[in-house]
Amino acid sequence: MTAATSILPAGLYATLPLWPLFGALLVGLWIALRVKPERAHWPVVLGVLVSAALAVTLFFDLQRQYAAAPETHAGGFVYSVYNWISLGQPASLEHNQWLAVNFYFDGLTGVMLLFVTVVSLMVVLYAVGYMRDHHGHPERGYERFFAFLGVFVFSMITLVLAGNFVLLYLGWELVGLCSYLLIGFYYGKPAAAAAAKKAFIVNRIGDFGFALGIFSLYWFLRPYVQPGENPLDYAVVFKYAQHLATAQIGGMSQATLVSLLLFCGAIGKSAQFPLHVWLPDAMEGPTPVSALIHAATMVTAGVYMVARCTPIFGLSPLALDVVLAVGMVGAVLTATMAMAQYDLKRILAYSTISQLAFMFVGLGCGVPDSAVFHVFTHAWFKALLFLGAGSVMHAMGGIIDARKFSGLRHVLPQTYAVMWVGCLALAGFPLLAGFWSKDEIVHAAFERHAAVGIIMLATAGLTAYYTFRMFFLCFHGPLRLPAEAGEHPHESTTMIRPLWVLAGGAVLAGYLGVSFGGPASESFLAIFRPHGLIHDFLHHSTIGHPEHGHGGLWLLYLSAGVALAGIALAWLRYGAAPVADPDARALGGLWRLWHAKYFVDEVYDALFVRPLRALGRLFFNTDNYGVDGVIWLVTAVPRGLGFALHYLQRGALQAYALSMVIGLVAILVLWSWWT
Amino acid sequence: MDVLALNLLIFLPLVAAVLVWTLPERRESLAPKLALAVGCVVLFAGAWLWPRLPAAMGDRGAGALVGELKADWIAVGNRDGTSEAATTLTNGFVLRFHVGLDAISMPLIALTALLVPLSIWCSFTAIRKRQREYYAWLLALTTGMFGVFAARDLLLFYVFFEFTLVPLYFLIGVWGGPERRYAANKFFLFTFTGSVLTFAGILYLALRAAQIDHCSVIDFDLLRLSALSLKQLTTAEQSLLFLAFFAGFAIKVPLFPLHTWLPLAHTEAPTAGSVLLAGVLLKLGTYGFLRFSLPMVPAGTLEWARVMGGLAVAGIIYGALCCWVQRDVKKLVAYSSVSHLAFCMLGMFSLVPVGLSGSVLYMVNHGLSTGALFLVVGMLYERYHTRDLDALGGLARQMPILAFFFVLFVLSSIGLPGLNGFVSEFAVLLAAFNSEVLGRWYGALGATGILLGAVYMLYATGKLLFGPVKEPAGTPDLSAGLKRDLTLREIAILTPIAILVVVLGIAPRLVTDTLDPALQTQVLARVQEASALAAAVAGGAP
Amino acid sequence: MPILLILMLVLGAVGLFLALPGGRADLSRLGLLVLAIGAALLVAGLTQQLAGEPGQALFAGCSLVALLAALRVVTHRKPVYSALYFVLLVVAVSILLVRMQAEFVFGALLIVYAGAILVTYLFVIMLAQQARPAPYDTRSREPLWGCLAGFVLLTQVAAYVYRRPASEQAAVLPRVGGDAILNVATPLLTHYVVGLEIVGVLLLAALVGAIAIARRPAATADEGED
Amino acid sequence: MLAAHLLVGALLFALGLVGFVTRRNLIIIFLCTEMMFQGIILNLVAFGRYPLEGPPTFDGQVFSLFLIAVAAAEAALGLALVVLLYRHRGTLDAGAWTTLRDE
Repeated sequence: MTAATSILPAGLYATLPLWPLFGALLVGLWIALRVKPERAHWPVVLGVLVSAALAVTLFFDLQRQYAAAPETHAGGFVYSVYNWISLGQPASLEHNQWLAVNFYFDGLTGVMLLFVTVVSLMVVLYAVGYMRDHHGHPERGYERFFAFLGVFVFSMITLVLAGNFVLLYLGWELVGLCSYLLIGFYYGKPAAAAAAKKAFIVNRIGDFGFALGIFSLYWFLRPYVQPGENPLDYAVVFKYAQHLATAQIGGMSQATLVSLLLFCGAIGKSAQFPLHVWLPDAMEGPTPVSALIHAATMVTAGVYMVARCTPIFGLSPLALDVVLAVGMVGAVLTATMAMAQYDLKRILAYSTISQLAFMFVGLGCGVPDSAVFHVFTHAWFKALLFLGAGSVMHAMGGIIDARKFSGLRHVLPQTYAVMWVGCLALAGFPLLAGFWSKDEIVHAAFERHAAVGIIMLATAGLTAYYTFRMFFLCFHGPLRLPAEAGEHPHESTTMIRPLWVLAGGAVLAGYLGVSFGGPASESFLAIFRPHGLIHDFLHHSTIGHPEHGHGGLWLLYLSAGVALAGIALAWLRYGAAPVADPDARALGGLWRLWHAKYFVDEVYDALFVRPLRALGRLFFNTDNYGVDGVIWLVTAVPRGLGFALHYLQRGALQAYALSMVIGLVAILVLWSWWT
Repeated sequence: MDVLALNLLIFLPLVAAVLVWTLPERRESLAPKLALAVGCVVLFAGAWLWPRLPAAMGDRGAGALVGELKADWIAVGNRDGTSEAATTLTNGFVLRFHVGLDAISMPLIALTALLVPLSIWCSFTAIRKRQREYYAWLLALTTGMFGVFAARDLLLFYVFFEFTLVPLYFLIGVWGGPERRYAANKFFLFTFTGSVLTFAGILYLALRAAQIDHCSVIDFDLLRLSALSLKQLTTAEQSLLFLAFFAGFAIKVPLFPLHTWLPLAHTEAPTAGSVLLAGVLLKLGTYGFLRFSLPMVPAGTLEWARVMGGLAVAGIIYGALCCWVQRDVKKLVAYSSVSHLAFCMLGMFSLVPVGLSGSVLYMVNHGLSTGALFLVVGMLYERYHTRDLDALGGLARQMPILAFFFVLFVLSSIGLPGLNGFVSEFAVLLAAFNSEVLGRWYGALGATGILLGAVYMLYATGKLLFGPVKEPAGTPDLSAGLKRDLTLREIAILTPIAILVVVLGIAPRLVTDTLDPALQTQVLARVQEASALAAAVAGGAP
Repeated sequence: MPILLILMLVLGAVGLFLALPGGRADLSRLGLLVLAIGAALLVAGLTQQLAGEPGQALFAGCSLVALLAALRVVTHRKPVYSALYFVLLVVAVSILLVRMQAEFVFGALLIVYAGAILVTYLFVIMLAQQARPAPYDTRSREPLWGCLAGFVLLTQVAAYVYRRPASEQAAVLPRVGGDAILNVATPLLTHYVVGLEIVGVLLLAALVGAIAIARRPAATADEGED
Repeated sequence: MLAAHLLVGALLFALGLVGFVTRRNLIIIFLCTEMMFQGIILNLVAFGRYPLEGPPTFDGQVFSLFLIAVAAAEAALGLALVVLLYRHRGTLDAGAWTTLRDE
């Protein structure tokens, strides 16, 4: 990046992650000094606001440069802050290899930062209203909540900005930590504490693979790295990645091994099958957390990472197939699970997993730009949906079970309106954000194989169906309220305002990824053509220029039809918000299987948790009896000797004297015999 | 001045111990204050020495010593009449009082200097009987710990190494929990049994050194013994010597399967004892391996490196799984030490630069985080008189400050990036994975430790801090002048460690910049020499 | 000679074993007889070695008396008699010393031992007098092992003593001239003066210690006991 | 004649030793130690009178004097202890005092 075209100096962009952290630290100070929590949100709100402003500036800055010189900016630029960990190569410090704290700016970073910061800002603003009781007083732990939010935004920005794999890992783990802290925010509730622990540990399972992936990368690339290059920097890794394609290890190419290991991390973080179990449970946290962490930002980290590592994944067809398969299985499984739930947030959580699976299918089909585009649009409407659900929950006094209420459109009109937008976007209703991005992935799936495409299309239909099942159960039908809701349930203005912004995003975000004009015969509704600004932008990143299939206009109409069909079916079955679930009766055992989430949790418990704990108990007993037993046996020799000799120590004075005399005599005899 | 500061570190506590011991009975209340004052002096002396090292290394290279002092202590043999210098012994043996700090010992000295005043301070309310003896033993222990790390003479090292046993034996045996006597005996016998074998190894090595160098005076100089000709000290000899060193150091570390004394000793010891045991004394073992086994018998090290790596990996997994089924949170932390120290050994025996520096960093970081965890658990125990995970719960609501510190140190312990534990854990695993000696399976299996670590630590955190409030009847017991949540004194004890946990996570180079060259020249060069020699022999044989 | 000596030592050992308290009375008497014969023969043999030296008969008599008295000290069942035989032993030994020109030691031995120490013993014996012979006086402990050890010890010493041929042993030496007291006093007060002082301190310490021990009431004497 | 004296001294010493080991009465045990002293005194004086080389010396006699002093001190302390022990248990049996034995 040349100074002439830059709006702000790179050093300033490098401070992006720090502002929320400062805010959080300030709140921490607030807590330590026991200041009243009433205004504790301000430092974090301001911090995130500054970051968001910087991110938007960065986006336009980058876009201006790419527009100015479309060919020269193939990659990004690096801003190095300091050398963090020494990798201790021999000789002097000058030739050392480092793990640096450095930030990497390119198109992908720009897109990610744009929605991460802006959606975060909306969520933080929403939380100001949400984390209060009906009288507007802050909840217990209000300031703690905002401190954690600040740290979370910091971690997410670090993750996205990281210029090397270890810094990425840092952000990766820190968002895991924040999700732990925030899911466990109501730590007095055993379910919340358990969910927090589960989230962290399941994430760590993925991180285990991710860490091994980093280690293998270092292992494979070390021979090629020149002095002065830091071996785990993106720039260096992608520069030498080509070597991984040919070298073999254990029957596969090195690229495959590295990709699969890294993908483990993505599975954990993005809650893909088989590590999806933590995300639905994570809904125990406060709703803004669900929106922020488990929908809009944190879970997208997996997609981001795979997209970032396109130069490695792209070298291994096998790895891409695995990504595709995991995505497909996950999309179908979780979509079906979502059909048999009543908890609003859980349904949304499953839909998140399902949508993330869509993105992985996109990645697996070799169109990372489409996947990232879907990440981008998904963030807006999913945050919107979660926050809307939160608004319902807030009004209903903490009740979120769709069987307990219905007809809420009468009491929550604004929420009803924004939820319309959100649900339509998620369902893939034409012209809304989700429609454009989802269609691109379905298109790529058809390009890959017709069967894949059909499965994806069917899943999209299911998505529309269960989304509106939830929506109608909630907002339509006769007005029913739970006792907890009180006399006059109402929505809070502080909370609704950010929802409108997000609703705007849910409508408009898609238009960053489509272009207008062109021949009417090649355009949807004679106006829109897939691929737009955001794709061009993303091509200026490590993603490069993926090949997209042409045509497929029919698919846009088809998928619009499928979405509409799903919505219509939902209206037919649930439009009146029946108390008895028609699906449960119609599908029977299958429905119960879905409702029980395919018993995955139970299987894991029986397969991993119990055996490992039993092993632990076995080891502990081994320690107490086995190892100590062996040592007891070893010590038995001196103990036996001591026991045998203790008869000499009977306390009789003369016995001692006699043994002395005998000893003396023995020495004399020996001595005289010797000489 | 450096010499003065270093000897102040070593001997002031001993002098103070005698003083404290002999205080008249009516002045008993003075004992803790006096001890703390000495602790502070020690801390300042340590802090004063710390920045001297980079300066000294700038002047005199990687092997520079800070505060070096060399004097004959015991010299037996005939003297050369023509010269008056003490070194002109013509035969016999000499034991020198030779101390000095280099980049390998400096971090550990600094760690000790930090933990000593904190552990003295944390005993203020916990120890209410026989205070004078208690603080005297604690101070005597301090002398031993500083002496070990400062010693530049193998026999002097051994003297201090053994000396540390005695105070800790009494600290556990007198002020410990219900099973203290058994624990103290077990601790003493385990460690002592091993170290006599080490002593035999030291003597043999010194005798052989005199033989190899054609020198009639037997001395135990560290540098000289680390520079013996590897061609003359045969591989078989080195292999056996490695085993002799192993006996003492592996029990001290403690390496699986010789670890069974540790959980018991930790559980029964008073808080300060646990802190110093975990924070410093276990490092005597790892430090011993690094200082003696690796440079003195490099060929032996190479012979046994895979076995050591295997034991380390087994220890990581075994310790972690044992943690998971504990009900006593202190025992859990103790078992986590077994797992963590195994990480340290894994890094060391990867025999690559990043592994060695990671290993030393691990020593420091483990001292900070586990020491701090023991402190927190001790504070909990003072209030509730139990450490049973099933009897306690939801304490985050009762004691938010304690919860904050506990969670912070737990996160440091499980290697959260950004905190100190991560840097060393990452370095160690990366090294094991990329090591030519160990290889990727060791690294991959060792990496399960980062997963299991999270499992057991969060299990404990969840049980202790989260969920509905659960307290045994009649607690918290605030009779010792405590508050429900931490008092200012306790916050002041934990804060320095918390700050260091963050600082070392962000800037590990505070330690590694001086450490790396020293490890390279003093340890790795020898190992590389040995492996080159072995390769030459293997190449020349057929 | 040594073979004869060893034979006589065997005789002595067997006799002593029989004569020690605990066995049957007649066997004990037999043992004493054997001991007496052995001692007499031994002394006779020893005296023969001193052939040509003045005071040969004196040596023979005194040695015999000393040995017999010593035997009775060890074997007698009544402590009072043991003590009295010990007086006899001291007297005999002191006369032997006179033979070797140790007049001062002779005096000191007689006065201190036969006079002071033995009187103290007798006091103590009287203080602890039992009406009937106490069981611990009529039985001895491990007589076989004790006699065996003593016997082997003696054989070793004897073997060492007789390893030098008799011819090499110093010839008869003339009496040393000068004052008998001065002869002893000169080294005592010059060369060994430090030792003398130390012995003085030792005696003082013993004095203080004896008083301290005796003054201590019996009840607190062993408070450390169970 | 050195040999003859030495042998008599050795005999006295050995008899004392056997008595010390076999007799049970504390007083007799003490007497036996005194008897060993007699043997030693005899030896010391004999060595002085019949030196292996050179003229006779009186050093042996000096040592005997020391020995007498030590014996006196020992007797004083020892007998005091015997009295104390007797007062405590009412017996002079050495076997009555075994509290230092291994349990």
